[in-house]
Amino acid sequence: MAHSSGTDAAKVIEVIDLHKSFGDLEVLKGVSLDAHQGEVIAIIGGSGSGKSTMLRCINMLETPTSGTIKVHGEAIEMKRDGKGGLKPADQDQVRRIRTRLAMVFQSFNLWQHMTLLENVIEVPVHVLGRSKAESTELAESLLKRVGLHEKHDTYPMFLSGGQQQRAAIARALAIQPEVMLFDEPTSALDPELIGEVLAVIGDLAKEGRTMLLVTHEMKFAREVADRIIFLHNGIIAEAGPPEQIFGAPESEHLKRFISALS
Amino acid sequence: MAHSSGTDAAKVIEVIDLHKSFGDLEVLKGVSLDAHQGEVIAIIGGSGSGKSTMLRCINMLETPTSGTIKVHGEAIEMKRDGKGGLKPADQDQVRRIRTRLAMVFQSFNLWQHMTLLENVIEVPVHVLGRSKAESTELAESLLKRVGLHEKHDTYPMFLSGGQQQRAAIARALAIQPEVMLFDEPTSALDPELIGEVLAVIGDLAKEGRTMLLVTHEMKFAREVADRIIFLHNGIIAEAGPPEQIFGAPESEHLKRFISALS
Amino acid sequence: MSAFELLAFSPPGWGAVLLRGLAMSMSVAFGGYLVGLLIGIGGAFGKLYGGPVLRDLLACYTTVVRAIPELVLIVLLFYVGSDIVNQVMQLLGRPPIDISGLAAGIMVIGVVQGAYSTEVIRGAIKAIPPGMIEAARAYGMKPSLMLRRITLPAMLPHAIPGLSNLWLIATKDTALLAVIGFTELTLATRQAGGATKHYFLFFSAAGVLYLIVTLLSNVLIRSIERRAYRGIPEVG
Amino acid sequence: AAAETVRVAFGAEPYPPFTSPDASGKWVGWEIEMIALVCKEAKLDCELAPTMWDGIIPALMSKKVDMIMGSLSITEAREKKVDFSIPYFKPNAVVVGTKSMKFAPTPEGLKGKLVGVQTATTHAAYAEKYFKDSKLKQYQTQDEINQDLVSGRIDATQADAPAMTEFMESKEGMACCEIKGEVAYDATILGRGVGVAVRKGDDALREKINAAIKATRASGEYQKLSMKYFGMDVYGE
Amino acid sequence: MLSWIKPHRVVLMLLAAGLVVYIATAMSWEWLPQFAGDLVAGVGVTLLILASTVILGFLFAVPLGLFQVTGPKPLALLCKGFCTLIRGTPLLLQLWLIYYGVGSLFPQVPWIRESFLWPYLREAWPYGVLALTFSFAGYEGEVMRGAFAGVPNGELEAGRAYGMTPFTLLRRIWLPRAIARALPTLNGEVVLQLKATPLVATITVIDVYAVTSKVRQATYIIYEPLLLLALIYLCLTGILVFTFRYFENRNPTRDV
Ligand SMILES: Nc1ncnc2c1ncn2[C@@H]1O[C@H](COP(=O)(O)OP(=O)(O)OP(=O)(O)O)[C@@H](O)[C@H]1O
Ligand SMILES: Nc1ncnc2c1ncn2[C@@H]1O[C@H](COP(=O)(O)OP(=O)(O)OP(=O)(O)O)[C@@H](O)[C@H]1O
Ligand SMILES: [Mg+2]
Ligand SMILES: [Mg+2]
Repeated sequence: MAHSSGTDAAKVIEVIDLHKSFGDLEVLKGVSLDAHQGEVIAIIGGSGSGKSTMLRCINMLETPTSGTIKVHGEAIEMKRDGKGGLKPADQDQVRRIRTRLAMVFQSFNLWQHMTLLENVIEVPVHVLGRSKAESTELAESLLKRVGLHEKHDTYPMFLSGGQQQRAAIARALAIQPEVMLFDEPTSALDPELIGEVLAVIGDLAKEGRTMLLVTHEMKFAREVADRIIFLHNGIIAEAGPPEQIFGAPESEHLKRFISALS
Repeated sequence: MAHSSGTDAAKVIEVIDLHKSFGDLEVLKGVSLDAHQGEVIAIIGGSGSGKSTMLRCINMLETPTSGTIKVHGEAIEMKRDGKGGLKPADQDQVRRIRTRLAMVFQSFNLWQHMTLLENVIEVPVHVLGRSKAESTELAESLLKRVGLHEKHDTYPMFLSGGQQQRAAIARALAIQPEVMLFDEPTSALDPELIGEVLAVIGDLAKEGRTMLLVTHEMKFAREVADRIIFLHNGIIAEAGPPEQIFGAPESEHLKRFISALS
Repeated sequence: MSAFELLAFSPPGWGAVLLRGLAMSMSVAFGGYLVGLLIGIGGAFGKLYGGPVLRDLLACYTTVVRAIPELVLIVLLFYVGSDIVNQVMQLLGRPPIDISGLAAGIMVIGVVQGAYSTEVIRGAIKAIPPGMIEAARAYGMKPSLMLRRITLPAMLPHAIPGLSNLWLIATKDTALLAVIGFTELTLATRQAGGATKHYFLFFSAAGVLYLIVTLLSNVLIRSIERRAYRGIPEVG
Repeated sequence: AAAETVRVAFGAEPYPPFTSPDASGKWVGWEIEMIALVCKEAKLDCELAPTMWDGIIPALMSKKVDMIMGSLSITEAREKKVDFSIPYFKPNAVVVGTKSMKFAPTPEGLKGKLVGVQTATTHAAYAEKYFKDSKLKQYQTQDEINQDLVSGRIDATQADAPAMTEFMESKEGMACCEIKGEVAYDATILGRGVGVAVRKGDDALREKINAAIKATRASGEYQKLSMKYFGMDVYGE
Repeated sequence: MLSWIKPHRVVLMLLAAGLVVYIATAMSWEWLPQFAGDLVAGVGVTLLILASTVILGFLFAVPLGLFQVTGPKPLALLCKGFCTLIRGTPLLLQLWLIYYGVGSLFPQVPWIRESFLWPYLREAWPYGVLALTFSFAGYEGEVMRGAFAGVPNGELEAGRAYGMTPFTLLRRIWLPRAIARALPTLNGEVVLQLKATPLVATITVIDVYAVTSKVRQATYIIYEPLLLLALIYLCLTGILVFTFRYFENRNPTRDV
């Protein structure tokens, strides 16, 4: 199993031997991963290979069956629950850590009872306790950046798929977190907008933010990522810089996976 | 406004001067389009440009503000509703026509209270009156084809994004309709599966089925479509065979749109 | 007399009277609830998809019927209603008919319940993700089919709490039928209490009977709910 | 066989010792026996129709019953809607109060006291007129008043003397309360007594009943029945 | 405003007006002045009881519904038990047990009789308010349970993923979404509560319903007091329905 060469930057996320089962179905069979400050890691793999599950485990939306998650070197404490799995021991710790990770969901999960603007300022104002005026200003500029400025008073259910996705990205950006977890952030976007999101991610990386990015857009992965991880059958089948993964794939699976590209 | 050269095959879908507004927002400003038997038409355009709205108008999920829709030469009869829009005059006619058009939704819209298999056999058995045994057999083979055979007893809630999307495709295929309306059918799929869907669409086209296909995957559009339509600002800004659209785009907008590709 | 003797099934024990009252209450409640449910489904659809006239009429129905105390409705419908019917019969030269208390009771409870279930079901339908209904439409489902296969099952999880409340209310609303000479459980309880002065004993006995009905209903509701909630993971 | 069938309504809620059901569904009490007595004298074939209070007048009006014989006090307001027979019962009004306080059944005695009365009765009307300085609490039934007397939440009640005798003989009644005496008589409120109500204009029935009531007095059967239940003659000339 | 007037509505309003005119002229209302004061006081009592028990009951219902969804298990069972007990037995019985049962125990305790509470405990309304509050909470707890359970999981996950505390999640996302979907049912339950208030007459609290009963018994005029009562309740319900409609319309919904 290939592993990325360590960089000097601090390890922001460490995933150590992560296992996750749903009933009889073992989705993750021991995944380990380090993400360093300012690194952009793209996670690729077939549909149903456990990419979303892995992201969701990192911020404890799913509790791992076993394994350790560390954020900035601080391990999320877990204890056994009754049913042979784990659960977080200290909810406050989980919450504290979560405010430093912002997630963009595959299914957007916008709050339907709030307008776009309300969606975007919700967390800054009510979780992070920033001032409303300041948050609104930031939110407006983010919405403008993703091209949704005139829609800020609209409720999510009246938006097109791509508009919802962009709103979800704006919501995550508004938190200005250290780590961003993106679950297919461009699935509903056209090439022009994908380029725009790519630019945003580049800016964020320059600011030193760390990013984990699930994507099916190989071109996107290649352009934006420092390192690419290929999930297959519940393990990291291959990992490395984009040139290596796309240029010299080792495993049969990865070869087949990326051969579909051309 | 470019229009495709007429083919000899029968016109299956005709859209004539379609307008659609949501409140003050005019989304479609006069769209006309013919789709011939066995033709695959890809609809591309920026997010929020009205692609989904156009597909949804064709099977009357949205009622046009004005304009005519013909299926197999039969115009869907409309009458004025109270609020200055149109509405279908004859619900039975709409229903009859809808059974000949199968739609794959951008947000999948699987029925959450049914397992995958139940989702897929629902329409064949209860709308089209086919036998349950026969429908189940077909459904199983379709689910196998999209790689969801072991999931047939699972409820949609427990599926990954790509799995839900494939289930939605299987549900539409099970109807064996004359016309298929695909709204971004590959947004949640990895390159390998996109290839698979592409193959399915190719097969369907060979069987003589007509397809309208909204997509952001230009590569996909280029490979699968006979004709490409570029929606911009509520009108068809450009239309033509893939070589023309991608090879020799005329308008600035289209040029910018596809330049993002490379 | 001891509590045991007071509740014995043969006179002078009042057990049989209470049970007969319970049976009366349940048959009216059940009939009324069913009628109400049918009205409710129709009413909810009328309110959501009907024309402007139908909508306004239904709005009047739900507002007026829900607003007016059941006692007033029962008195008006039963006495004035049967008066009118009999005057019509007289005009036609037919003998007067005696409207049975049972039929009148079911009718009244049904009309009242219908107004409430209309609202409950309307709310539940509005809570269904619109995409599921659009998909059904897009595949050419007829309204009746869509109702049976998609709308009703999908709204059930949202409607069950409200509808089960209504059922429990129906079992207790039957108390009002005493006004038209119906000895249901509440009246039987009051008679037993008043005649023997053992109010607490009989009220508690009636409470226990009602509680048993509720618990049995709950078992049934749970099993319906389990079916309705399939596909929806537990939140928490 | 020649007798016509007449349906007689009375309150379906128990009101002992006047009307109360037993467990087999049979109604017993002084008023039930009075009904039988009157019907026998008037040669009417009577059928008992216990009806809840709220439905009793509508039942009479819509001809579901023909007369009401259920301790209805005759008042001017009521005579506008129904016809009454001559009174067959004139209870005198007593005040019953807790033993722990001493007071007279007069407005002064009841000043500042909490007095329970049954709503829409002659007693309620009397109390409203005379006991202006007392706090009145309106109850649905006398039974509930008695319970609150026992628990000490009210200080006194005004009620029919015959109805209170039974309470005063009960264990709780004896323990808590005593009869403070009769209230000062006011003919306009208390004086008209209790009569049988029939539909307006149904004079034939009303005459028959009037005659029958007089007949039971003449034959002495009335007095016998009254002694049996109350130990005194409650006709009150 | 003008768009509100449509032909069929004009017809309906004319019909209603005709009915009112008929009722006002052809029936007897001479009793009205005598009881007007009582009626106004009765409406006041009804409103006071309704408002206080609905607000208190709802505050109580939120945790009842929430704990049933989130647990912990023992607490969930306790809440479930409470709701079942309340919904499973007639309100009249509960009122009775609280007033004649619990309430009649207080006078027998000397130090309570001496305390400043006694004047209140001696009154009937505290018991009525308590019983009606419990009743509303019991029914509403069940409704809120369903509403809480029905909020899409993804939206809650989003809140959690951004580090909301359970309380913030509840206040900002879960509760508003749950209330929004429970509104139509809630509306019905409040109207039901309005019609449950007359039961307090059985423990000597005189509301508007009790006043009309008194009129009926005193005068034997049957239908007029009932119609007036119906009209009063209709107005109260109308106000409730419009208030709820206002809040319902503030929720975004897409017509399907
Ligand atoms: N029900 C609605 N009410 C109001 N506005 C709507 C509604 N549906 C869509 N719109 C608006 O209409 C425009 C076109 O929407 P549509 O869904 O057709 O876009 P699209 O081309 O499919 O975009 P995407 O690629 O992002 O899915 C958008 O601006 C959207 O906000
Ligand atoms: N809550 C759940 N209960 C049971 N099985 C689940 C649940 N969530 C996910 N799964 C299963 O776990 C597997 C991995 O799902 P996951 O969502 O992580 O896939 P993915 O890699 O994100 O796929 P996609 O690219 O299609 O989104 C799938 O087979 C899915 O059916
Ligand atoms: Mg996924
Ligand atoms: Mg779209």
